[in-house]
Amino acid sequence: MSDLTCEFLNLKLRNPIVLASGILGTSADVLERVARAGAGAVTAKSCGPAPRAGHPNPVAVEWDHGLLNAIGLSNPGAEEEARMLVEARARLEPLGVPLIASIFAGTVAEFGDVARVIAAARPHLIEVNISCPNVADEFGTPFAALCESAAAVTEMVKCAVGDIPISVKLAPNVPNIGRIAAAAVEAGADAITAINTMPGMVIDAEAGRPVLSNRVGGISGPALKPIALRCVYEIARSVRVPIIGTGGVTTGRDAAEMLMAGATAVGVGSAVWTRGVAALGDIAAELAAFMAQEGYRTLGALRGVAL
Amino acid sequence: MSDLTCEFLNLKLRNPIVLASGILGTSADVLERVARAGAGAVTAKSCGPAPRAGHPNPVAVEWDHGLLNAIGLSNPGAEEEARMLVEARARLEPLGVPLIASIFAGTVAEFGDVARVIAAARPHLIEVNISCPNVADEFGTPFAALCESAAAVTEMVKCAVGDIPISVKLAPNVPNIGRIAAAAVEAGADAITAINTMPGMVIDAEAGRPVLSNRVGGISGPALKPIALRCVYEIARSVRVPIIGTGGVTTGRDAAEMLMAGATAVGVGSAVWTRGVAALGDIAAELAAFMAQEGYRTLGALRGVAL
Amino acid sequence: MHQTFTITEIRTENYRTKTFIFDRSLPGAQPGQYVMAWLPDVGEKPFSIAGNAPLALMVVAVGPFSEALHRLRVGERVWVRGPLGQGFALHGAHHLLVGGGYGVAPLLFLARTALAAGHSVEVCIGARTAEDVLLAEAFMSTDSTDFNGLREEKKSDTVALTTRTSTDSTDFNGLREKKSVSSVQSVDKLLITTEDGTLGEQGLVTRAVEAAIAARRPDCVYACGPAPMLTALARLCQAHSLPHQFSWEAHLRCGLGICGSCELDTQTRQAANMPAGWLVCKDGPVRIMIHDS
Amino acid sequence: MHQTFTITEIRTENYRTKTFIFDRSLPGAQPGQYVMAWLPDVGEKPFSIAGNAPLALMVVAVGPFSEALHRLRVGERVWVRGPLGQGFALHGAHHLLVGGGYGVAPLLFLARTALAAGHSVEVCIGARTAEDVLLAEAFMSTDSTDFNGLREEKKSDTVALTTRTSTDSTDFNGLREKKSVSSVQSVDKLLITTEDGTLGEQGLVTRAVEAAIAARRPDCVYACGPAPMLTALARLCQAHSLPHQFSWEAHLRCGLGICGSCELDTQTRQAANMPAGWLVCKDGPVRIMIHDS
Ligand SMILES: Cc1cc2nc3c(=O)[nH]c(=O)nc-3n(C[C@H](O)[C@H](O)[C@H](O)COP(=O)(O)OP(=O)(O)OC[C@H]3O[C@@H](n4cnc5c(N)ncnc54)[C@H](O)[C@@H]3O)c2cc1C
Ligand SMILES: Cc1cc2nc3c(=O)[nH]c(=O)nc-3n(C[C@H](O)[C@H](O)[C@H](O)COP(=O)(O)OP(=O)(O)OC[C@H]3O[C@@H](n4cnc5c(N)ncnc54)[C@H](O)[C@@H]3O)c2cc1C
Ligand SMILES: Cc1cc2nc3c(=O)[nH]c(=O)nc-3n(C[C@H](O)[C@H](O)[C@H](O)COP(=O)(O)O)c2cc1C
Ligand SMILES: Cc1cc2nc3c(=O)[nH]c(=O)nc-3n(C[C@H](O)[C@H](O)[C@H](O)COP(=O)(O)O)c2cc1C
Ligand code: FES
Ligand code: FES
Repeated sequence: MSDLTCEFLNLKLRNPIVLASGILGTSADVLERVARAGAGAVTAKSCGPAPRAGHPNPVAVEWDHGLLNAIGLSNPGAEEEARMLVEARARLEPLGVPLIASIFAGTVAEFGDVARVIAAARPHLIEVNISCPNVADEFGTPFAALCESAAAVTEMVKCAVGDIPISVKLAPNVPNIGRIAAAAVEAGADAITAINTMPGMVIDAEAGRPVLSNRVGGISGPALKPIALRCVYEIARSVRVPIIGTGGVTTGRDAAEMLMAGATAVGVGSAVWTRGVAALGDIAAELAAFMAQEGYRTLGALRGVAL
Repeated sequence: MSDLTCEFLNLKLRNPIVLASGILGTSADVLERVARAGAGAVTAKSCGPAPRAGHPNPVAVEWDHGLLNAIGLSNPGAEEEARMLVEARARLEPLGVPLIASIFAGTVAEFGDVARVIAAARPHLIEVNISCPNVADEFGTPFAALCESAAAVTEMVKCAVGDIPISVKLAPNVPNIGRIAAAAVEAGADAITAINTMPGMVIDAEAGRPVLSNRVGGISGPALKPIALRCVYEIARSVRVPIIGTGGVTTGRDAAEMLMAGATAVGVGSAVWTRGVAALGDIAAELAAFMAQEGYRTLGALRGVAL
Repeated sequence: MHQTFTITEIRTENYRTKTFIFDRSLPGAQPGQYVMAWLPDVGEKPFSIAGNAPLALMVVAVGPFSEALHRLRVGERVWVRGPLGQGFALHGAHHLLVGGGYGVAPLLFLARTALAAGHSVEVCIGARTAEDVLLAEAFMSTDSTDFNGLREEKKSDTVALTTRTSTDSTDFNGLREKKSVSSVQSVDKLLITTEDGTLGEQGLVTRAVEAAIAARRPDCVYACGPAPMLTALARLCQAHSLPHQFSWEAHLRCGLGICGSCELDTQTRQAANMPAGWLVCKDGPVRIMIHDS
Repeated sequence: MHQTFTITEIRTENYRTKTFIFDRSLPGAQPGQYVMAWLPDVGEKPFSIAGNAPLALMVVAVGPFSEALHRLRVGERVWVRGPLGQGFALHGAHHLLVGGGYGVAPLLFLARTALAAGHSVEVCIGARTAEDVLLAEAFMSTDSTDFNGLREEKKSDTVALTTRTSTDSTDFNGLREKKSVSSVQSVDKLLITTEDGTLGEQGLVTRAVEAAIAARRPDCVYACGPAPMLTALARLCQAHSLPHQFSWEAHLRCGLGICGSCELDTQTRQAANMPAGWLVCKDGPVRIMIHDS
């Protein structure tokens, strides 16, 4: 049988399948449920400086080839989130499943504030979401769009969190994601998460309207997979830090492709829509079966073979 | 019955369905065939300064939700292309189908050279492909990535083509496509074509390799549609010139959505793969049927209703 | 993606409730499942499927979205995504259905399905006052051209405590063709309680349920209504060791089981002995509690 | 997407030709269709489907890709995309098949299919010299465990002009179960011509075709081979007003009918009276010329 254990920075995951941020990461209860369903690690929903209700309905719609969402970063604010994370960590530790927190903010300084509050809850890793299509700097550009802003946020967060490692989450709608990754790593990122959703729009022809109340939303699920594979591939050729490859992974075979493109761990989000919470454990089992069939003994043997 | 005639700049199209560049636009014979199949206008494959063989096979692969291609801008060079365009225009004129040429180049100056050669063939519109994922400036960035380079190419081409209108073709992998469009329009673009393919990668898990010989390719077809709709929507809110909305249009309903997002004409490429050359005329007929069902008398009534 | 449904008929149920009948069925819909109804430029909200021959939704006007629905006329359209969630699963052949408020909507669909399978059905409806009692006549309808019970106004003088009136139990399994005039079973018993005693017995619906169980033990209890009603019923069913299936409500957003906004509040969850991390939109809205021995 | 096929058997056909038999069938494959065969890090090229019970491809080593295929061993894998393109459509019940070079590959699959339907088949094979004649024995095979004619080496002394040898025409329509020992029809006639006369009659294959038509007029002529052979045959069929279906070759890239690189050269197209803008990869490779009156 193939060995799925995954060394990710200082963490040891029982398998490389990680719950992606924003999918069910809203409470200690659901995080524990996902961990029990077989995830190697779980990421909480991104939290910001203050509570946000998010956008009004419709906030999500499934289309023929994936999902589109504009939840609008609903979250209870960093203080409340930190309490939840403490509870979640206590529940996850007996299961051997690391907890990843996720943060966002509207300015570089705020990123530092949120990071400090969240770091106090001692998650195993902090993901820095600079790529949400619905949050931008004062000039309307997401932080993930430019090397300079990506680096500035990274430096600020790195400085605020002490010894907790950070992973910077990048956006696909940039001309050269490898350069953004390099800027983040140079600024202190311990890892890269790639990718967040791709901005898109679903229009209902009979309504003559975009379906989401926010009009624009983020594409996830199957349609995103080749974009994510390409981004992970470009990042893996540009930096040496581990990558959480995320986007459209629905099966163990998809997970294998993501590892082949250079990822060390694999984020899974939208697959929960089609396969339920069981998706996490099932995808890990399918990955093991694929590895056994193809003669890969360890994740290391698989990682980056397509580079 | 609904009226499909489409005023696009100084051109009058019998319907708004336009063959996208790179799909079958390689000879006067196929261009004529597509026109006879019902296209409102046809675009030739992009040509550059010198002949190019393109990439070795595999150059295209269909995956579950669309296509991925890296043909590599195979073309006979501008001189030879100009001869083909003269022939094509002679064949298309009796059919009342305008001919759109498409050009690319490796430097701003070369764009001017190619534009001059192609303008001599008197196509009805010249599309300026600054967005091919496989061609970049000397610093490795596609011209469509930055406002400055988009504007520089546009100015150069505009200057070279005399009275022939130009449409600048944009790329989806930018943080803010509305700004790039605005820069191109300010530099003289008469229209915008959006979008080119989205860079992606298909990996075969059993092979442990990207399928395309070029590894990275452009995503087109159904998976691209919500990206294209969002880009067209953002461009329509940013500039006042007509847009050829292109990406994932497979049915008349898709075409209606593209018009609703703000396009004046609709590019169709990958649908030829699933529906054959008949796709162009069939999509136009479906669009007419949809408009009749929903009570839209003219394209003008439909255009931009989702903005 | 949403499908467009055209309203063919609007039935006024009471001072703030209308039932909308649409132009066709929703493929695959099961009793207890819901749809997300979208009105462009207004919003999107969950509604239980009240019938599916053709699709019917019963809407109480309580705020902006439901009021916008109430302003629609016959011939106008509603955008619908679904069927979503886990519905009821008939257990046994004698069923007790308990509805509070608009909770009767999925129960009517369930009753029709159970009756079509030749099962016996008793119904308890609870409300604050007489005018809040919904669909009582529909449960008693015996007109098979009116299978979802919503198509025609019925006159009926007493709805308080009725015993079975109908008729031969022809087999209605599977999809039915519209017959010109034939009759279906109505429910065996319909018990109504109001808090102010203006219709049926005075008191909470749990009293009627106690009585119904005492009179004839059902194979399973099915309920939909406000959380306090459900938690009270849960205790009651546990006390009687009765299999039960309750439909829960929470604040729904994605309806796809991914956004995590539809967990039950901890208090309700614990009172009703529900599992932690249970998602109303996808694990539910119906939670099935059957401990087969 | 490509599917992975594992080689189970490799048959050497001549000094530069091998047939690869794979571990299973390719769903939906019709005679005359082709696949794009991909070898990672090497390339992707089109090959006609030579048989599909299970999938078989016959490959002539002429350059880097086909030579890489020839280096593969049993147990190794080939990545296949397809079936692609338009194949042959049986017209009538008496068929004349004409193959040049590796053009015999799709014709073998076609012959097997026609014979299974109880039709009669005559075959003409043309080659430069004896050692370039391919698959002659396979066309004559009467062993049904060997339906694609590729599984076992056969000994046969004369293949030049054979008349029907076999046997009862049991019905082989549809998918067949492997029978332990039973026989199938072989083709009625196999005519071989070589330019140097080292096998069969000396001359070009068109001579044999003329003779075959004179002896018994076929309902339709099917051909695959070099373009000059096909254009000559086209003239011949037009002269005899014979329905015909020829399989053409061009430089294939996408195989999906979108890149536009597989038009026939103008000269060939006009010589064979083919429509302008015709795409080998999708409109073809088979062009069907049947003018029903
Ligand atoms: C599974 C399910 C099935 C339902 N079935 C029906 C039905 O058949 N008929 C019917 O009339 N109503 C039903 N509802 C409730 C219905 O969704 C709300 O009445 C509706 O959302 C009110 O919207 P509004 O804008 O009119 O009022 P609002 O001003 O939004 O709300 C009025 C009240 O409804 C509650 N509410 C608002 N939004 C939601 C939401 N997304 N989910 C749950 N509660 C909410 C609020 O807490 C408030 O108490 C159902 C709810 C759920 C979760
Ligand atoms: C529809 C179709 C069916 C075919 N079926 C068979 C078959 O069953 N068996 C078989 O051996 N060969 C078949 N071929 C030809 C086969 O694709 C070429 O022999 C193969 O591509 C040679 O590749 P190479 O790298 O070995 O040689 P190369 O060095 O690439 O080429 C050798 C010769 O093949 C020609 N050629 C190269 N690439 C192509 C291409 N993509 N399409 C057409 N011709 C090409 C060249 O012009 C040259 O004459 C078929 C071709 C087509 C179009
Ligand atoms: C409903 C939903 C909510 C999301 N919320 C967040 C979020 O809060 N923070 C974040 O970094 N990413 C968020 N994402 C992006 C996912 O983490 C992930 O990057 C993306 O969905 C691609 O993965 P997938 O195709 O497996 O879903 C969200 C995605 C979805 C579908
Ligand atoms: C095989 C192929 C070749 C293409 N070649 C070109 C090209 O030469 N120039 C160009 O501007 N766009 C090219 N494109 C992009 C298309 O014109 C179009 O923008 C894109 O495919 C999205 O539209 P679709 O989803 O309808 O295919 C090509 C696309 C495909 C699939
Ligand atoms: S409403 Fe989103 S998970 Fe239930
Ligand atoms: S090979 Fe691309 S169109 Fe035929």
